[in-house]
Amino acid sequence: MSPRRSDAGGRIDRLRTIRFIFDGAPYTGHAGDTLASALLANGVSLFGRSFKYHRPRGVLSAGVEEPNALVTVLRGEVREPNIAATMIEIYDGLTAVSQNRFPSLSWDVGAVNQLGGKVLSAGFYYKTFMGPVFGPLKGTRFWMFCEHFIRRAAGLGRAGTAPDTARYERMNAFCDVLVVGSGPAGLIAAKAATDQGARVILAELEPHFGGSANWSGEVIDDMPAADWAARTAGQLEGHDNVRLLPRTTVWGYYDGNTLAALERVTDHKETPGKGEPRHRYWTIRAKTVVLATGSFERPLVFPGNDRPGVMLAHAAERYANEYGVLPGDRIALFTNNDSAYRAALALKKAGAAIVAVVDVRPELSSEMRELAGEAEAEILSGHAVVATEGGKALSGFKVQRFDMESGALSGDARSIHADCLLMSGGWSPTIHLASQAGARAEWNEALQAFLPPKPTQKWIGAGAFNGHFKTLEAILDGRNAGLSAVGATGTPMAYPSIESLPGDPRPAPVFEIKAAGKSFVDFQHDVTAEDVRLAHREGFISVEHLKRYTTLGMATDQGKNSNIPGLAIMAEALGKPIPEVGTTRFRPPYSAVSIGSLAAERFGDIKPERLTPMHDWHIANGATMYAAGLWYRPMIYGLSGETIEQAYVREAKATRESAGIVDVSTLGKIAMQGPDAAEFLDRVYTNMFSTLAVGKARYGLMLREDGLAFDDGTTWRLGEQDFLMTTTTANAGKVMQHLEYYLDVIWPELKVHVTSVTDEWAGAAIGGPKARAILAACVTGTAVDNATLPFMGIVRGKIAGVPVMICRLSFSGEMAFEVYCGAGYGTHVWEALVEAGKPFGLVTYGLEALGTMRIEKGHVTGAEIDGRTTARDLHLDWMLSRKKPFIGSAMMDREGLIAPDRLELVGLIALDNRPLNGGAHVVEVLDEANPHDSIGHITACCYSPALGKHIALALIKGGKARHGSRAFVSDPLRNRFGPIEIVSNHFYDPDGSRMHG
Amino acid sequence: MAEYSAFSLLKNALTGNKDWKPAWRKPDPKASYDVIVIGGGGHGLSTAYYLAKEHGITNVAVLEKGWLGSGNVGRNTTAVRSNYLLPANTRFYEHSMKLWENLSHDLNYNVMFSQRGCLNLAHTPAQFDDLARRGNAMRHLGVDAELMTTADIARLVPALDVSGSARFPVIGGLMQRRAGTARHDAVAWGYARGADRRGVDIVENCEVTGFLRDGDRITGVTTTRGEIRAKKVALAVAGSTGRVMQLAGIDHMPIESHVLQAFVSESLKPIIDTILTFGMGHFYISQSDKGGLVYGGDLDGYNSYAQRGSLPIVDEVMSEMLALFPGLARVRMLRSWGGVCDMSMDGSPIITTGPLPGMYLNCGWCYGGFKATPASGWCFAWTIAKDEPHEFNAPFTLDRFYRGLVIDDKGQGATPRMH
Amino acid sequence: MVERQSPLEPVLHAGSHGNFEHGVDIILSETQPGSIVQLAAWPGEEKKLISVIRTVTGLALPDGAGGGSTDGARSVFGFAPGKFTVVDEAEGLVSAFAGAVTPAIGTVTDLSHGRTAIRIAGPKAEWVLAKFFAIDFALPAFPVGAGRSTVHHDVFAQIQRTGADQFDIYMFRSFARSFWKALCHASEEVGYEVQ
Amino acid sequence: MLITCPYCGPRDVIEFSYQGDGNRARPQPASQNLDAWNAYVYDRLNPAGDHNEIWQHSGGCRAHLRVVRNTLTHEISSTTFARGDHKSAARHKAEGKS
Repeated sequence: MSPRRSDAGGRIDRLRTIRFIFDGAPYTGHAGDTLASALLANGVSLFGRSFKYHRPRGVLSAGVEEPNALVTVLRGEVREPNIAATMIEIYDGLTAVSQNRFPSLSWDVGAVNQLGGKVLSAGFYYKTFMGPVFGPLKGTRFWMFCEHFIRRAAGLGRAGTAPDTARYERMNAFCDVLVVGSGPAGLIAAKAATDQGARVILAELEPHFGGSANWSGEVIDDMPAADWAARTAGQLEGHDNVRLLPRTTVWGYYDGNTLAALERVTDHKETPGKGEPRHRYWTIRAKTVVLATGSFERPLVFPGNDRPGVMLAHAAERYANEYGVLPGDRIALFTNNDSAYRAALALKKAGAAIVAVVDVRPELSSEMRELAGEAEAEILSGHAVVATEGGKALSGFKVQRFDMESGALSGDARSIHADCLLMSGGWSPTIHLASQAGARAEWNEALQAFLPPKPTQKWIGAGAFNGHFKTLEAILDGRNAGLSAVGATGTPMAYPSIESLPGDPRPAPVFEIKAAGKSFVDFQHDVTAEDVRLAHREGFISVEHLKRYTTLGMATDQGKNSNIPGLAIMAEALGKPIPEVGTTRFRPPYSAVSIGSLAAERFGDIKPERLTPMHDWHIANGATMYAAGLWYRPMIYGLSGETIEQAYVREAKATRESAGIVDVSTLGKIAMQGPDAAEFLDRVYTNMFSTLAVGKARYGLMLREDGLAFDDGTTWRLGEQDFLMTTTTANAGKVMQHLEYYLDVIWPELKVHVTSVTDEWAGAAIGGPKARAILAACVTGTAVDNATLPFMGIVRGKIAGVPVMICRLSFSGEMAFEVYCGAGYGTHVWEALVEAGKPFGLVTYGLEALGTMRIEKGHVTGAEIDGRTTARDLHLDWMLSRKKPFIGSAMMDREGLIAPDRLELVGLIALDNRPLNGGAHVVEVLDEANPHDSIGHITACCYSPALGKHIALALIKGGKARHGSRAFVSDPLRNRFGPIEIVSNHFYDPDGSRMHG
Repeated sequence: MAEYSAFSLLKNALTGNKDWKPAWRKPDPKASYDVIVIGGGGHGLSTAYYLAKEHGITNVAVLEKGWLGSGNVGRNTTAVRSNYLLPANTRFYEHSMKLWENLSHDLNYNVMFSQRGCLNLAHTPAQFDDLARRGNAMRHLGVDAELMTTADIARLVPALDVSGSARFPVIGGLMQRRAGTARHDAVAWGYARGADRRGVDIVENCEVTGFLRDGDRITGVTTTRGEIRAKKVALAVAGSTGRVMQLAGIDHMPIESHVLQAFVSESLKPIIDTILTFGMGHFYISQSDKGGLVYGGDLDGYNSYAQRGSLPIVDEVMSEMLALFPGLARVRMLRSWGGVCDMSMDGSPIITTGPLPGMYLNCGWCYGGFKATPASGWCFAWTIAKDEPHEFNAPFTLDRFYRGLVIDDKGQGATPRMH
Repeated sequence: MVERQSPLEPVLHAGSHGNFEHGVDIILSETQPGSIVQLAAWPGEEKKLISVIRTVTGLALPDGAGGGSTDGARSVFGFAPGKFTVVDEAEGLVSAFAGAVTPAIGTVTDLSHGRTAIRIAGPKAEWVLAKFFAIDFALPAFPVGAGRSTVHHDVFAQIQRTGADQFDIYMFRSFARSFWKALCHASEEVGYEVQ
Repeated sequence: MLITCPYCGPRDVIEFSYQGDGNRARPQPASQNLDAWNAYVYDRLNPAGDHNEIWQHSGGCRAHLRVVRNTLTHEISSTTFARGDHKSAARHKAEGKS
């Protein structure tokens, strides 16, 4: 048994020894220990180093609010920095290291910062490092030079770069009542609601239910409070309408009573079970929330209050009662309220010597005097601690007479020898979630604390959260909350019998002892009382300015320890009451949340993959795939040793010479059905569709309401009231929403249904001089000759026994056809076409060849319809019907949209026969050193096998007017400059004779 | 007031820091001023500063309804860059960049502007071409920009997943070296101190409740601290523009107010030395000098004046973060907050005279406001002083929407939440 | 007749997976119905459409939004105002409706290829589905036969409860493989069997 | 945030997409009044308080909804179909009440 471990008591399992490693040294603890309790039991007092001064720090608390004892947990290569030792349950093989120190925790060179003391006061960064106005270090250079070192000195733990192998999961939950916190109030609330048959979730951030009952040492219904809590939790487990969530922090209270919680499922396990997530991220939509989140004990602010060995009183009580650990042998207490006396007695019972109770209050109640007497502690009422002694561990402290009213110290300082000093500055209800929910806290003078605001969402408070610190009050609160949460009014219940020590919850309004030396308000960030007063002197008096100027409350404990003391010191400096200084509004998260848990199922799988019916065929046949949004499409079908350019040139060439086939299943397809479908199309397209004959298709252009180009595609009339609209792959979703909006909101009188059928159809575009012959060879049930299947005609037939729909339209500029069939038959039909094409030299081609041929034809895509171009800019004004209004028609002629200097679509030919680059700009006057006066840019480019030249499409000021003129490509980013000729965007077969055949 | 310097720090340290004076006075408002600037945020304060410094107009009051810098200047992710696509934006933000580069000296206040670069990642060839188009546009206006290969990027940001196996592999990026980050609060405080030293009255806790009119003309404001008259009344209240314009009887504007969330992780030793943006979603990240990872993503996507975030965006942002940095799954998000953005109809700001006589309007900053702070104030001061825009803000008129002269860097049209 | 190809083919591995040593709590399968048809009524014509559905399929639609029913071979549920999904093991349901649903009543859209049907059954079905969808799967909130339209990030889904602990999910074919993988991944924790 | 779709019931905001100010009136298709068109496309009511908005339940039934939502508290006071009341919606509301 280790020196500091009592041989009985607590909920640890002394029969189970657990081995772990801290800073390389092996230690043992017991099942049920936290890293903090186990290290304390081993006599460790030094846990970490502070942020700014690198001061040695011990453990301050026993819970989630711990600001000092932060460590990095190692799981192989994976690092988890900045975890409070008080929240880590030890397991065999646990490996943790301390942080922010070099070379070691006990010898840290960063500690020299302490010498800088007063210079490194709040806001000092803002006042210096501006550097010289002239010379090599002018501008930002000097600061950046200094910053380099400042950054390396700052920061806490080190994050790893090894990918985390753990899994994270999301869980959506719905319930009638969510109870947050499982102290006596929460337990009873959950029980009351559960007994009423409501769906209940009980969340507790610690591993065990019961909260303060686990360490209060009280007796409830004639059994130790801890047993009572265990029994009550056990009773809940029996019901199937309640879900118990231990190790679960409810960290966010969002709109609509939606709460976010983090369940640490396997952090306490040596190895997680198969498929078990490390963290589970609960999104809980609760009809009502019961907030039973308890309260935090506040530190007192006095010189040396950060020395290892100085601890919160209740924390020591917890270590003794819950873990059987004594934080010291000779313990003293320093308090402004009664709660510390119970701690004194508990520690005495656990075997420590209580050397003194220093109380700022001149008068003490007889009960407190009795308790102190029972603890055999000297009472120093009307006294205060003015200094602590020792190096990296407390050896003693000094006290002086203290006048509570004036704050004045008097008499000689007396030294007291102790290895542990406990402080209690009163209690602050944990109102974070209520504040997140949207309302402002209210100051309670008697309790010297902010109490929960009026509910702005559906929550009910209970217990210490309400400032009701007595267990009996908490239990009554909890029951009422649980019942009213489900709208029930239960029969009056018999008061539980509770044996607890006396104590007045009202603290004396003392937060700071002013004496020589650094008195810490925010321990982790090393914000001292002097820093707060400096902020006041410099006018940073609003609580937000205080926070931002001194970084008070911005450490990992988010001000759980420092908020109220900081406010109090500012209030005193201003001579105002605390509420007039204000409180900062709490925002999510209540405590830090692993980013992995928030990414949840998307960690390692950020977006689903969208696959065409022929996907596997493409892979099996050597396609290199290209991610187009969520889709995967073949980029090229490369032969061994081919470069991308060689591959697409081969594919495009072969297509123009014989035939090629490409998967176009990704095109957006929308079934548009109903008596008003044609009328609707006339309104959404710039050109006329009501005149389209059944069995024919037409190319259409859509504008946005503001008159700019939106999307294009062909729409097929399959029946009088039945159209199939195709959109670009990228805009399929946008167009669908666009159509739905107009049908639902603008023209509800139109009888049209739109349905996404993108995935219903597999599509293959087959084009080239031999395309018709290939179809003729495999299509049955219809002819495909010019008479039966003219340009933009549609026929139905079969390929390899599968019904297909064939439309003769061309993107490549060749005689081409789009063949559609049920997606489930996609590969079957594709293979049949490829087979039929073999004798004709058919090639499969990908996006690169598709792009090449469309550039040669001068067709536009998303690179040109980029949300800033008009139909005119793209020379599509021939599609703007003057016979009817359509979306965008009223606004497309506004001055800015017809200005002469707009960017217009043109073609470019590289006169130096070198490759062009997408995104290169075009200039009239070449200036490689200082490029300027761009007249436009390249939107797409390729080597054109048809022309044997490097060509591009571009958007150029003046556009058409420049056809035939010369300019220069200017691409300083890639140092590519050279002469070009500006030509029409229709490079290839401008009169379309090839596709019309 | 005393200059700030290493020397003054030492001197005060010796006297126990007892002699530091307030960074700015806390005057009561006078009955009238030459210019009232409504809004004690970055833009309002810089406007006052440049009115005094560049135009000698010092009889100026800045009215702030709450505490100084309580708006977006204290709620952003501190990125400063001028890597825009369209010339009007690039020219304006480059002017801002130049002011940033000397701001700490100019203000005698270290705003910690750290030019650690801003890198936009590309994940497809098409995106790479778009970045090239933008980078070249910048270069043709004399702004620094360079393309980076995946190898360069891997060297610059070792923690980044550049493996080809990523769902959206990094294939390159566009870097602006002169971009960087600054200490956001310090910018507000530095401008406040600078303006105050030149005689500007900075009046906190003074909410404007209405406008004084003489016919159409704005002649002053009513506030929670009384009536204040002024020859010129300038609005710099981005985030609250809708509310304040309503007080002037104008309830329709080409603006929607949206919440943008930002996040900070716990302090870490340096791991990301630049500003980085994701190409397949909306995500940006940098690391503060204190070691916190500072990052954000998309707007919540609906009108709001509440500085409250919504959960789906939190999840979205974190998953994008881990798509780039799978090693950071165990790092923890420490704080989140929401800022209210003026989202304009083309994603670009408005800095103009009017719309009412005697009124001057500065709004529509979307989420580009912080980096714009110096140039916004500089151009607005010019516009107020000379009653005409400077060439840098001439394109940012209120009537450009009607005239079809939008400046739409993202090409999204009149859908504010998409900009 | 030509075999329809399933998008799940390469990833559908029959057998037990994940943490199944203590038995499987999830059974996953692809139902591969012959017909999936979408019927949509014009405003005011819903009742007529519902009676057409009854005559063609023999299935009576309970009143109320998202109401539905199933007889094992055929299933129907409402997924939007005036819109219904009808599923049949056999092919040819479209032609059956084509005549019955007159233009005056509404429209018929064949989605037999465009949607993939995944069945998740077992005591942990609600638990696993709750990992993906932000809707309440508890029986009182989601009765047998009822249908829901919802989404998991980019993946739209129509879900019908076809048993106390059985759900049929209809989703876009192109997303099915990706979602199936995610579904298996999420089921590992409780152990699952693929049939 | 939860939005109660008249058809699907209360759903998380993640299922919805915002379509903006619901007070805008689109001019008649043939209208030549450019100012009216400009106002429709570019001008927004942007109140601090109750706001009449259009949302689409894009991750559900895909119906467009008219939502009155407070922009200061995000509280929603009413939700109806944008295309006017619908039988099945009426039924859902009835169920909601009972």
